[in-house]
Amino acid sequence: MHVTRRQFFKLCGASLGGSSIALLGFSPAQALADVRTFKLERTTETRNTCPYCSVSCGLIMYSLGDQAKNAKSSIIHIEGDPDHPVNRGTLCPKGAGLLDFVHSDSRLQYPEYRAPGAKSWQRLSWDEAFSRIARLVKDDRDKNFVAKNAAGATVNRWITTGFLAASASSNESGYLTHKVVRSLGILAFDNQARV
Amino acid sequence: MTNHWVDIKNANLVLIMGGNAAEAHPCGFKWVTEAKAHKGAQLIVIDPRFNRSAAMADYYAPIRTGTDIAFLGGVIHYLLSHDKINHEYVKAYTNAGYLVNSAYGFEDGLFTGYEPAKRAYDKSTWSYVKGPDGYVEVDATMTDPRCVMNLMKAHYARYTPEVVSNICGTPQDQFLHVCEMIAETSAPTKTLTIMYALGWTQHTVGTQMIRTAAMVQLLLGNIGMAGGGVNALRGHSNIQGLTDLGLMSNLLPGYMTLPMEQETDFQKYLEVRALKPLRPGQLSYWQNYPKFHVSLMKAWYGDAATKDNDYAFDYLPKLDKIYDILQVFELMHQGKMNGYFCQGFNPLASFPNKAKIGGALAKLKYLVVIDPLATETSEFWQNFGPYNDVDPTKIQTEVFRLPSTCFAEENGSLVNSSRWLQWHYQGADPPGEAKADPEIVAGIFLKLRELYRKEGGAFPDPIVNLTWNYAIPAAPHPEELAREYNGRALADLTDPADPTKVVLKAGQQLDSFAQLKDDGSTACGCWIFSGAWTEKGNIMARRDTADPSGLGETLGWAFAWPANRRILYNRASCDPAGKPWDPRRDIIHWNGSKWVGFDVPDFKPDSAPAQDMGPFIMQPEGVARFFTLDKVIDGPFPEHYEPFETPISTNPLHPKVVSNPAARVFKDDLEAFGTAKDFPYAATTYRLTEHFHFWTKHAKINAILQPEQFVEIGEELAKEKGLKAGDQVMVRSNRGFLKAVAVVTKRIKPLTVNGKTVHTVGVPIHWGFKGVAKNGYITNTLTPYVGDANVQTPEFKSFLVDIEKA
Amino acid sequence: MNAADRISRYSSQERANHWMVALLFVLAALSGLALFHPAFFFLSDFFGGGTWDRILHPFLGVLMFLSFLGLMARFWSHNRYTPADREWLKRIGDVLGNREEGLDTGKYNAGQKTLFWVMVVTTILLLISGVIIWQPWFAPYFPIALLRVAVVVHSLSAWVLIAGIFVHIYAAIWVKGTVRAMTRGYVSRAWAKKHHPAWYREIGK
Amino acid sequence: MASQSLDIARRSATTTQPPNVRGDVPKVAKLIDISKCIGCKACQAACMEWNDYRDKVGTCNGTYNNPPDLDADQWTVMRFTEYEPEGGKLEWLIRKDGCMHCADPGCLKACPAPGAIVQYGNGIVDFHEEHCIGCGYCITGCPFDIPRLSKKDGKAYKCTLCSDRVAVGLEPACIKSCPTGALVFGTKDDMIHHAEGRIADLNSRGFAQAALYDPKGVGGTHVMYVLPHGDKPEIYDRLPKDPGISPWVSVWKGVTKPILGLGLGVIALGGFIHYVTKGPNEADDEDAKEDKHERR
Repeated sequence: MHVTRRQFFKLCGASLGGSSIALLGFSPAQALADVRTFKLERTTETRNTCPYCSVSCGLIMYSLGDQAKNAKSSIIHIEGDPDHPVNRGTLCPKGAGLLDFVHSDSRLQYPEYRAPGAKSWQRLSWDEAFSRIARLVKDDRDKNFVAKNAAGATVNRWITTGFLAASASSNESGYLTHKVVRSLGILAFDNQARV
Repeated sequence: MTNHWVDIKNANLVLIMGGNAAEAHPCGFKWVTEAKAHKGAQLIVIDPRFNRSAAMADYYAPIRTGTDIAFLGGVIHYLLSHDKINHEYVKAYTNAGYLVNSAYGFEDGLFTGYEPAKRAYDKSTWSYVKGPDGYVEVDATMTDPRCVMNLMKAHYARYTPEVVSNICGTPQDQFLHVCEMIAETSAPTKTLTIMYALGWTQHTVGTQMIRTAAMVQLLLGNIGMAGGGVNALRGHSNIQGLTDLGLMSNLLPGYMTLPMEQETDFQKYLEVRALKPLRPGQLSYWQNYPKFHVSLMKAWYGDAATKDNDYAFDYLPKLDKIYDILQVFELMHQGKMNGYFCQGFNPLASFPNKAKIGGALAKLKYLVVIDPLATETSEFWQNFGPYNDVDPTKIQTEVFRLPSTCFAEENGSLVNSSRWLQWHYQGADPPGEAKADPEIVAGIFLKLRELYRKEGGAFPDPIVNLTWNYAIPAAPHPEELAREYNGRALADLTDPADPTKVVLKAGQQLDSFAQLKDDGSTACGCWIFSGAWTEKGNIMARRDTADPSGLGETLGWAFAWPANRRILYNRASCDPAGKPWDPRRDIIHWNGSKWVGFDVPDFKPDSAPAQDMGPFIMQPEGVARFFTLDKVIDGPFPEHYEPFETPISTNPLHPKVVSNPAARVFKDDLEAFGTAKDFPYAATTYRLTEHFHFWTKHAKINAILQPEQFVEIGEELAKEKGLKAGDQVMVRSNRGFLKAVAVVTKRIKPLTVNGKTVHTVGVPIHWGFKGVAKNGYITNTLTPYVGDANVQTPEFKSFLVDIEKA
Repeated sequence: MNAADRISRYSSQERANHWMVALLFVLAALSGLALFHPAFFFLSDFFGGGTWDRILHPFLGVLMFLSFLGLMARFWSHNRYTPADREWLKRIGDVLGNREEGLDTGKYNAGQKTLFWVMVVTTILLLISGVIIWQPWFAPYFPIALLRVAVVVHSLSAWVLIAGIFVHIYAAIWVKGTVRAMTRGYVSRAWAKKHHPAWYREIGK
Repeated sequence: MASQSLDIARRSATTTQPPNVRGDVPKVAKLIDISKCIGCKACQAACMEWNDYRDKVGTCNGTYNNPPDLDADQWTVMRFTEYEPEGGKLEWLIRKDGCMHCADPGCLKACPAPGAIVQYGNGIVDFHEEHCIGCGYCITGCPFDIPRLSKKDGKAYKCTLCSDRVAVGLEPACIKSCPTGALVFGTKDDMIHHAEGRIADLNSRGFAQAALYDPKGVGGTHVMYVLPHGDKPEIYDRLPKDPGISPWVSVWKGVTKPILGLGLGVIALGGFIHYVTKGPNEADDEDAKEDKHERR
């Protein structure tokens, strides 16, 4: 839109005048009976699966922005995927409340460390965290790895460190976890299927 | 699940027992309401509490917690004594006619071979009679007193309606009414589906409860049928997937098992798992075990797994026993563990006897918690008043807490209880510095590998040789991992019928596990998932909703293992001649030259009915087992044993053997059991529909819907104790106590058991000391530290408490 | 009018009190009418819009009631009915026809007294019913069935009061010299003699 | 949005007919099949999530009713009743409570703020909080005790039947979420037809008195129930058997107000006519003379 200087002043004057009148209580009535604006009109849709129970309902997540480079995406709404053969768009109270899990105040933001006997967390970087954990793991493994049992059979196991995997994480995550855990010789290995 | 969620709509009768589908799986329960609305189906709910599922039931019967085997054993007795079974099915598709070792027996609560000192059985007598041809002897007439059918009849003859009612507390008329309803589905054109969950698994006889249900279904001819089956509703979104991928102490991906330490010979290791057929003409699909195993080792160790080193057999740790969580925390409590990783798991809240779990964690040198949320476990060292009364200064455990992404922030697949692998997509970036789990695992692993490369150390071979061909080593892509577990050809694969024809070129993705080789020319990270990501792309991401049969077999939606099959054992939906038992449930049939239909046949596609191949192709017999040989450790037939904390202090069937004699109990835990004298009420823990485990108390909406911890007690008990709704009540077990609001209800009724009034106290699990819901006590403060004899799932569902006004 | 022709009718305090009530009445009535019928809703604009109207109205009403308490105290004793009032009421037609000769009216005629008591009764009813329906402070403590009745009582009382005040104002305009009593505090002796002869005699003594 | 929003059947405190020519849109309705409701509260969660409100985290009052009541931050709640008739089977009656979207809405009738409550052509009764003045009259007008004033902003709130979703052709959030299909949405005719099928099914399962709850006292509703015990709506946590707008409200909001308003005009006019015909009542010279005479 091309606006001349003169028009610009006019516009400013008009809006200034308009807002002053509004202050006096003569604001023009708003649209008299409009419904709340439909909030999903230009959000980005992403298909997902509910992470809670093993019905694994299909979800559609609606996030802010059109994925333009300068728009920071954030999920603003989640509802059932009507195409999904099992849930057909429905969700239970857990699934229908997923948005509050995604944005929970309890979401962890950065790696933390609690020293022996300490009463609080301290923040650390990922690199520090990985390095220190790797060191602890190696020291324990090197010290307690059992290459052969009493009978002299090769057993190559390490049982002083254990691993609980998450049965709400993806197959890909679980597969990689299994691969790594077994390569270390860990046997104290379980996931929620046990309980 | 043998079947799948949508298939429940095909049932004529739905039995919800050992689960509360309406409460815990509402969107799956929809298919029950669909069956009711469109098929006129009836719903039976059997539960200690009149729960949300019961509110929808056409018939509800109460039962004392932990007595489901007695109930279902009574159903077996009813079906057999009233001749309400599918004879042709039982004869052709089960081991009812198989002859059993004459030394096998059962007396006074014990099967043959019991060794009290070990609390274990010598199972050698739990076997078939084999003929000179090496095959099992079968009496097709089922007249031989040593055939499975007759042994089964004898075993359950004791489970009369009087006995069932006396043990379960279910009034006899109600029990018989349920039997009558169930018996109707022995007609070939009627099906019963059974839906269960943790109400069956979380007992010291959990495995056997589920087996009893399977036996009922086999007698009725309901396994393999659309609208039939025994359906585990399961817990977490990917609890099926992680089990399929073998993330358990003794498993490898695809239900392969780790070697025991005695199994030093690779070939023998393979042989005992590659089961030879026990009857002529049977497929016995596990014969392919070597192909699955070698391909796995090629996927993990690549060129380091060679024929010469038995495909890196030594890289696998060998078991001396199973390190299930109860065993591990026992060791931890004894100070024998130094490190522990909790990836998206909250053991302090989830495991029994919280005091023991917290005490065990405090003995660790280091704990690494990987989670999107601030869990109780990650702060087990922090004082939260009465909810976690510890002194941080006395706890020397180093704790790392690493933020991971949640579902919304990653690509990947989950396996639901229908065995569907469904792909999902990232919709937003994770908060703060949170990383995806594969990145975190890679981050730790790469540092460790670097240390081993630099410093050497204990047996570094499996670590330095682990395949890691990911484009960005520090951040393996879910797509790369999915392709890896699907498997690929390492050399050109040719058609077995025509060796000149190359089916797959080296490097190409496998179409299915049928292409796997045991010569190292294929790599596959999880054979049952093979077919999920083929040369056609990501099969898990398919979204075709077409359902041509109207029975809900949407073969174009996602990928179901194995081989995109939707109903397991579906060959059994047809009679031996290959014709569907019920024409309205025609999922597959024999068309004269092959098996065709709306599902992928769970069968050799070209095996004609005349060839007599059994429908249970994973079994070496080809048939289903009523008598389960030595496959479960506490008896070839399920037997009712009381919970370890029993309100009646005896077992009316055999007072000398009260609880499961083969269940493992640690000494300290034995001492921590309470008796009915001090703790007179039967307690059970459970979930509420508004919450999911210990997650949703972090979500405001769910915290609003169910804000504060409560326990449920019946009106009669409340009256005795002077309690009214809204009062604070203290619940004590021999391991600890909790205080919560009393919900007084008509929905829990006292039961008369063995001449005694038994009250039930219901304790929902969802509270803790982190999150936005009101802080509460960890329910597992109360629960006993003992697990199912076979799989060590803790007995969360049956224990003893006392209550008083707080 | 020179000083000798005047009779003092209202003290400055009485006048101040009256006008306080009058002002608050006007505000309460206008803000109340805005909620009474859509035709009057535009009046809410004088109070800053509907919401401000709703917020201010009960406070104005309570203030009006408190102010009116002053008038009640001051005028209570003057408004007792006397036998002469009966005569006045009988001859209401003559009064309206400007033929009030022969009526021995005191400081207040029966019409004024009636108005006084109407005001007493309606303001008390308005107060009680107003408190009951006062959102958000008090209404939540009463059952909805009572709120429904209170709304009706409030509106009816208000209508009676407003109608009464219409009469009151008209009477002041109609009977010349009356307004001055409330503006300046005095009336002419002639006014007193004509309209309130008994009072005239009483203060003449 | 605007296209449908202008299809207005009624508008509060408005004496003329709002734009209504396009009012012939299909009437919509929500059907709550109590026989299928498991009380899971998915609808409550979906309502909170879609409409972006969150109540405070409360306490447990010893029942499953949580939150215990409707609020400006809780537009729908589950009401649980353990019903055990003498000698009969225990039933757990669960009723989703919320706005019934009456065809003859008492709230709208009682509302003094123009446009704060509207009824769309499709039957949805919607509160427009920007016009709400917070007087609470809608509370007195409602026969079902639904609207609540917010403690945060003093405005009245209730279920909108997701008018924003319906306006773009979607079903309300609660309907979509309902896992068991206890909530169904469509045209009112279709919902009545669906209910008939459900009632037949319930009849076959021993609920001889199953019935549709579409009370005529409020002109029918756009939220209806299938009640297994249709003869006893009150057992479903006090669902009124025969609801109607209170006579205190309907009489008052009917003809009385215009008549009384006119009454004030008549009084004013009467004064004017009296003044014109009878003239002022003035103390004349005669009175002054007499006064002077007496003073001497």
